[in-house]
Amino acid sequence: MSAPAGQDQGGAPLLDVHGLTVEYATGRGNLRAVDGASFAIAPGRALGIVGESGSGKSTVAMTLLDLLGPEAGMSAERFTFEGEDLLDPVAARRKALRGHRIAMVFQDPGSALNPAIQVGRQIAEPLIRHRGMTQTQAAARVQELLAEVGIPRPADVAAAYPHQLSGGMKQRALIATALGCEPRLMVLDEPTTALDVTIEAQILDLLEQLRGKHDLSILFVSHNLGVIERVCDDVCVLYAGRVVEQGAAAQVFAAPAHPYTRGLLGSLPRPSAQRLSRLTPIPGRLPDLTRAPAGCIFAERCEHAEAGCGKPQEPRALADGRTVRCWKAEAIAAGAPPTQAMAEAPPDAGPAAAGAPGTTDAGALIAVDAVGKTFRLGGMLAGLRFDFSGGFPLRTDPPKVRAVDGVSLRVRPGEVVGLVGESGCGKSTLGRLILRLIEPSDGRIAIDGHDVTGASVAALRPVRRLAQMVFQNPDSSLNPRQTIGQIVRRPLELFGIARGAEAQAKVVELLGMVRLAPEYAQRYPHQLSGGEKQRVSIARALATSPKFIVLDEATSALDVSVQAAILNLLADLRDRLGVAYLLISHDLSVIAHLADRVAVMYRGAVVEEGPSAQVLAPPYHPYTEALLSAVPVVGLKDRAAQRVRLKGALIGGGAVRGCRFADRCPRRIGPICDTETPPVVEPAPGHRIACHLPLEALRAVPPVFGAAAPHA
Amino acid sequence: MSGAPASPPTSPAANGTANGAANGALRRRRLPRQLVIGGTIVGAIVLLAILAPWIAPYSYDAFDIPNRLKGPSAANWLGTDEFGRDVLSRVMVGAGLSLSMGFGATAISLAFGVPLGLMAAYFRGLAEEAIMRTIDVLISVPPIMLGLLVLAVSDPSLWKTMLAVGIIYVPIMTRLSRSVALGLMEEEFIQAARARGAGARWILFHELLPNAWPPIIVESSLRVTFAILLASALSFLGLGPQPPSSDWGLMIAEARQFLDDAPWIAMGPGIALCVLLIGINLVGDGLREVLDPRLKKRGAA
Amino acid sequence: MIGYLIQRLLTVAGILVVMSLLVFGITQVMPGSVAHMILGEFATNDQIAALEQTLGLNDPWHVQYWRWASGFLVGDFGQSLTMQRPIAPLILDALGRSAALAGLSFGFVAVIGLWLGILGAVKAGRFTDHALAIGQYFFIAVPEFFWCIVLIMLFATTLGWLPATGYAPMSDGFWRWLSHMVLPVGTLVTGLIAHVSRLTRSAMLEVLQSTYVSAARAKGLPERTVLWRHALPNALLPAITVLAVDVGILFGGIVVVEVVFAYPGLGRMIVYAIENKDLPLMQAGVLIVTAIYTMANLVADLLYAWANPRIRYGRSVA
Amino acid sequence: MSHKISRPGFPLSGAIGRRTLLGGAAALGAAATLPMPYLSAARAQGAGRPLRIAVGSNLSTLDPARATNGEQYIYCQLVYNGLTKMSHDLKVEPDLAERWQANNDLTSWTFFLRRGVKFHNGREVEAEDVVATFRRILDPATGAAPRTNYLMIKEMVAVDKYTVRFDLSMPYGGFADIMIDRQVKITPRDQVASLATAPIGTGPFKFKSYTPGDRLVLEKNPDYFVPGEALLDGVELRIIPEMTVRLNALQAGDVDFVWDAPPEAVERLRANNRLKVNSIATASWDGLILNNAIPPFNDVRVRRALHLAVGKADIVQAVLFGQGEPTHSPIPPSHPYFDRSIPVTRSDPAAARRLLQQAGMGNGVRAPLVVPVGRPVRERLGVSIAQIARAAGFNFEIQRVPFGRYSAEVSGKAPAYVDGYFARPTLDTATYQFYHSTGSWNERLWHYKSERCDRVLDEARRTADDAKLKDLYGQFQRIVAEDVPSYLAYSVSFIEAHTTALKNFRSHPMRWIELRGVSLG
Repeated sequence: MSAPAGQDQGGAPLLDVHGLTVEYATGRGNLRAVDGASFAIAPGRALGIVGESGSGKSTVAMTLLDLLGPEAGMSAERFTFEGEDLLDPVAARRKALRGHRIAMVFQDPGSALNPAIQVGRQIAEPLIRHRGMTQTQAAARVQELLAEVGIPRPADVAAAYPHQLSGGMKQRALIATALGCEPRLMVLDEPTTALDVTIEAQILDLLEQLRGKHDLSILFVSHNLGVIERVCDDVCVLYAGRVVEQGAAAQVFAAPAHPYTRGLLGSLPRPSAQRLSRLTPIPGRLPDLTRAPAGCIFAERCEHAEAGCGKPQEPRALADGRTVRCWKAEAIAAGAPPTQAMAEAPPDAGPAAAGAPGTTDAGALIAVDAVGKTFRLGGMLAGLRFDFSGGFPLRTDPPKVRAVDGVSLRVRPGEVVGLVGESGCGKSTLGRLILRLIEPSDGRIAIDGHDVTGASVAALRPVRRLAQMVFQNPDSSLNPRQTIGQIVRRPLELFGIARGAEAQAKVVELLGMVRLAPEYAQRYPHQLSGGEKQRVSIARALATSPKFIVLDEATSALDVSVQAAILNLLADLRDRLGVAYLLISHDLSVIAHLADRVAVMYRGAVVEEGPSAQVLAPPYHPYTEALLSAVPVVGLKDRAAQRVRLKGALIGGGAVRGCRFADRCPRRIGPICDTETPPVVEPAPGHRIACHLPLEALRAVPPVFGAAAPHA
Repeated sequence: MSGAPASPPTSPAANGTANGAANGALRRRRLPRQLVIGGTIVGAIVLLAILAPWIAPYSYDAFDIPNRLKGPSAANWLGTDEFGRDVLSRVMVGAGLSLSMGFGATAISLAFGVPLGLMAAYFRGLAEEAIMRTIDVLISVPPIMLGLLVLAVSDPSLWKTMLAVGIIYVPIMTRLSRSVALGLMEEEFIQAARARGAGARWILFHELLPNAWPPIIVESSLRVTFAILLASALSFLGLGPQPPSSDWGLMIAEARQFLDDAPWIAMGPGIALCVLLIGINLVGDGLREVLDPRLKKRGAA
Repeated sequence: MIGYLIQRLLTVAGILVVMSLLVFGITQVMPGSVAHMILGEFATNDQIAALEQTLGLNDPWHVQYWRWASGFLVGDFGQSLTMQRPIAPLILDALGRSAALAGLSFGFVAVIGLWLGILGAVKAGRFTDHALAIGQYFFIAVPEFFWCIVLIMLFATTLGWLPATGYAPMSDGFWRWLSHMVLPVGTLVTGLIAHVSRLTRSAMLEVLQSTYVSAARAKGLPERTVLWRHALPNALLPAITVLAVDVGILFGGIVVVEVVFAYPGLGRMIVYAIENKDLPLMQAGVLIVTAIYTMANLVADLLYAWANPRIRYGRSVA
Repeated sequence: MSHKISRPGFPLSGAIGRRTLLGGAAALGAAATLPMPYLSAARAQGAGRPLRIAVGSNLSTLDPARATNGEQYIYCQLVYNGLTKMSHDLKVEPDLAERWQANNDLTSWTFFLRRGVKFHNGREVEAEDVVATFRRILDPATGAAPRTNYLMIKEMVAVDKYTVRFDLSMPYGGFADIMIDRQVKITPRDQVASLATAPIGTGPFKFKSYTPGDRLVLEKNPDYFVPGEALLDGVELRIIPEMTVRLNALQAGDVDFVWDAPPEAVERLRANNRLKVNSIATASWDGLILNNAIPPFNDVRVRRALHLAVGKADIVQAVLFGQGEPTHSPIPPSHPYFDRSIPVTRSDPAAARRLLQQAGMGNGVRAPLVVPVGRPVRERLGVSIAQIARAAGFNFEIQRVPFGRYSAEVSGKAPAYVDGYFARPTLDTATYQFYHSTGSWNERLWHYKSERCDRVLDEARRTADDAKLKDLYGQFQRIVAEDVPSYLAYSVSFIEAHTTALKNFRSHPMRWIELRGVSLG
């Protein structure tokens, strides 16, 4: 067994774990969540633990601080921190380190802060406990810490309750808490997953800066390969509780030696990639961890599997210092880098490719004109209602939120329009407005030439056939009380498309379209995996042979390997059926991968719109530029440091004067941004940017992804 | 709740994999212990109540003056009351009354409360305001007061007590089914149904209702307990079934006359009532464990 | 917070107005004539008609309602038909005694119930927890009216330690007063303690599984601090709601307990009024109980709001 | 058994003694209350402690004129005085009136008041107070229950400060007797308005406070006009609705006295050597009141069938545990005029069925049967009748109605309901108003109309001869037994239990509590 990565950086490792195993007793036997994991972190180094859901990566993090419940059984061959053996007696020693020499930052800042205690007090607690500070000393130190993590008004924030802070602020406060006692090791469990991409970038910058300043060692747990690459020196790839590959991040990402690592990288959509490229998803699903296979745990999903994989795979050191659990590692590492293979271009690449996209109604399948939606908060008696969202609670005039503010958009037949923006920008509302799930407050929407804005329920029915929707959450988008067959069949019956045996046959056909076997018709949603559920959602949407489907974050809840398969499926369906999509996502990579045209939304309005290639290259709207800069992309690590960063966070709410992006804009010109509605400039036909900056200035911005796409 | 491993905090997609599916199947096979014990108790009492006319050793209202106020014996296992009536037979027949009041009242509250709650959640707006404000008023009267008031207007009987108790719990059912339905309305499969243009009736009864049942059933089992308690308290106060009925609340009320000489008259129905309520509570907890999605999630690996 | 208070008070006022209409309406449809009640068995129809005239019983209902409701507002609850005396002092006396019973009971329920609930959650899965659970199942299931009979038999008749019933005013001496309170309070609290502790336990368990409790542990705080400073305040929020619900159950118990223990409180007075068709007394009693119950809910809401920083403090800051 | 009553200043003799309802009952009562050997007092009974009496219901009013229940009668007896009073052996004795006389045709009665008697507020009792009291009682607006007994009063005159004269519209021999009645207590004419809240009387005890639902507190009237009769320091009527609780409280020593104990408790209470139990025959009766004006009981055959169906001996056993005796009319078995020739039936469902068939009700009779809530013995009577009568085809559906709602909803309206009446002061007051077609109670109860009966009762009112009177009331009983206006089940034995510390106490057959001369030892 080779020395784990990190030791070659010299000196004794800060943390050295060998053969870590965590088991849960279940009704069906022991579930081995972590199986013989070994890793080490040298002082000042950052180790990333990456894996998909169910890989056991968070369990590893929790084990370090002994935060697993009593029902978890933990054992290890070696477990030392700063040379101190933590195994005997296990719990007491590790508990003593908590918050003091090892600190932890949790995934969801919203739930990791106690809602009943002021933020400052929560940060002060470990200071008082471990540093023996008085209340006053601690309070002063809290302010320093808050300032250090980049919080502008530390005193106010210290006195605030968690709900009064934005997600990014909360995560900064949690980092400040972790930093308080000057720990040697900081464990971060998906610290940016719950945050928007621009905030994520801020937090990652902050971590980078703090790490250098405090000589911190970091254990960083994430599912996001891009984030891991940005933050970590070393990486540890976890699959089904086992470390399948570990080594220096640069090596692992450049030339993955384990088929799983390779599969992960191949599944990643990249903002820089071309439309029509194909992802390489990993087939199959995670094995049952209560009865793990005798041989290689990845064998049944592995494209390189062959006879020799029936043996148990032990970690094996490669010549470059990596450790891999695969006997074919060298051969795999030597293979071509896992970029996307270009799909054979279908005969007709879709109408979107032809002709310049325009705003003319001619041929537009979906025509959205100056549509707006104002939500009233509270009910009919809102004046007598308490409004939990804050502010002065007694409202005689119900508070309003302008979620969508005069958006115009065209989707042409067979075209994929990507709608991107951060949470709260109104993109989902817009999707629902188009399908009339929400009544628009103003503006006009036409589907296939039918004005649906004021249409009655009856008049809407034929249009409903044309336009369907696929939702984000596979767990909630299927009625758990109906079989898959019933779910897919229902629209057929509702629109009188097919009945009886005919419908039965049609269901099988639809399931086939989304690559599900006919026997799935008998199953219930809870028997399906997330990816399968999402396929069923798509099949249901396809049942009425729609011309247009709204995909509302349809892949966001899926693991990257599953997402890749769904994205491929969507691309195929578009090509085969000529369906148009409105692809709503916060993930620029997904949008870039699939969309013909992209609309970037900010605070209820589209700030930039145009063909994908043009939106992803200068001239950018400053917000688009910031978004692109923020996205962590594997293989573009160096880009990060020099890129624009947004201040603060998106604030939703009332009417806007001037440019809606003015308060966060890194390229703000002056007062004009606050007072005047920005003009729309059109650097190329069909590419529109709403900004006060002169077009020349916008053109002068260097491309975020460099001159050429990284893998192209 | 405990026992099963706490899932490592991961994305929601983690569930619903092979483990999740297998767990679901497993769960259906092994019922919680409370459910088994409680079900046995309630089942036995229901069976006794149904069979009482045939298996009760005596008629519930037959006098036997010479043998009055006799303690438990081979002839009268639970003794006899002031008229020489057999307490065991009365308790057995009375079980039917308590059960029918508890379940009847709950059924009434379900029959009114659930549709109201679902409608409030589905239609929102004015309908919701009208329903919920009415409910606010009803719920601000302490249950027993509402019962006393309803029964003050008319002469008491089994049916009226059942109705009164049922009405008392309508607001709770309405609130519960509304909040459940509101949660479900956010669920994407409802949105999907609306997106394909499904009608209100379909959505209410095919999409909403089947999914709203679990929490409603759990709450109902709790309501049955409270309904039996309240109904028997009302009949204890004389506002329930009338003599010579052997309703347990009434029996206990009548037995108070003879507590010193013949405590068994009160003990029979009193202990029966406690056992029944414990049984229903156990069933309720068992159902909660099986049906409550929150507990389920916690239990699923 | 002040806005919230105003809004809640307005709601309460609205509820009371509707309730007063309801109570008034119910008494309007109740069979039997008020004048007949006053005049007694030997009244002639002429006398009844004459009295109805003087009492204004022939006025339109809204006139009668306004007369009654406006009197209520200035503390004039009218005259009891059967007792021939003003209702206000009667009810206030009874209310005071009921309040003593309710207050004492509620105090015990809140303190012991919460404490046992926390204990159960902390010792989850262990012997203490199981013992508590069994106790909870049992005591929730014993109806008050049966429980008080058992207690009387045990403590008054058999052991003779406590007076079987009745009420001794404080002026008879504190210990005498207390000795009369023990059994009624004991009857009232057992079921509610079981109820509260059970719900507190589950609330506490839920909080103990939250991320912020893990986070507090990760900070290296001792378990005691985690429990009392981090978990408890959050578990108390749902407990407040539970306690508010239990006030309603407590009212039901009080009626039964007052009747059985011959405790001269408001509950028994209302039962008396209903049994004897003493409409003004009944109206006043029911309305006052409703008002108190609504106020209790209001207090619970305010307490909830006060204990919940989300409501106490608005948003913003950063 | 018969005895004469000496009446100071009253010139008449003869039958008047028999007019008092209970007749020989006095002897029975005396037998039952022979002083039992005093056992050592279990508890030290400190002087200055009030006598605590446990009663079952609230006093719904403190106005004596409007009293309707036993608890109020107790209160009336303790706080007030009438013109005359009735001793334990049923002699009519002077009370506020020290003597009285009637003219020869019994139409004008003059009462001479005792001088110097003071109300509790210190004012002297005057003839005008008596006149005002009776004016109130006669005023229908007052709602005095026995008002109809005094309707023969034509005129009242306060002759002087201490003399009052009643002129009657008809001869009435028992006028001084009915002055003992519970509601006709002399109240101060200037304090009428506050009678319900701050009552003032002349009795041995003064009103101190009343907490509805809890207790009525009376304190000793040190200025009581008969020295040495107000011995107790005070009296508290503790209102404890639960019978069990009352008995427990007595056994635990929390109260000293339980008024109207249930028959089933007699044995157990007697076993307690700290307690004394009195059981005394009374003229109080319970029965099932049948409405003769509406179906199904407007048919005499149906009423007779019911009597055949439910044997009264069975009822006495089932309901009273033997503590009572079957009866046919308000004239109790303890009275010398009671007609023992009328047979007491045993349950005979077959005969009852035959009679029902004749009445065309072969399929059975269906009727609601109202029983009073809070009167357990009467409730038991209803349940027993319903159960026993079922064999004969009577399907009674029992409805419990609070006793307080009887007068408004039940009395005289329901087809069948259980009720009972306390002993009236005289035979006439116990029968005339109940069975005469013009009788006030008749229309409140059973709506019975019989010319034969009217004639007999009218005749009896005018008769002063003992033998003739006995014959007339015998006729009356036979008529009633034949027409069976209602099912009068039994005369109740009245049971009281009290601590042995109570000295010189005797149960009163009129069921009120006489505490004059009684002390706590």
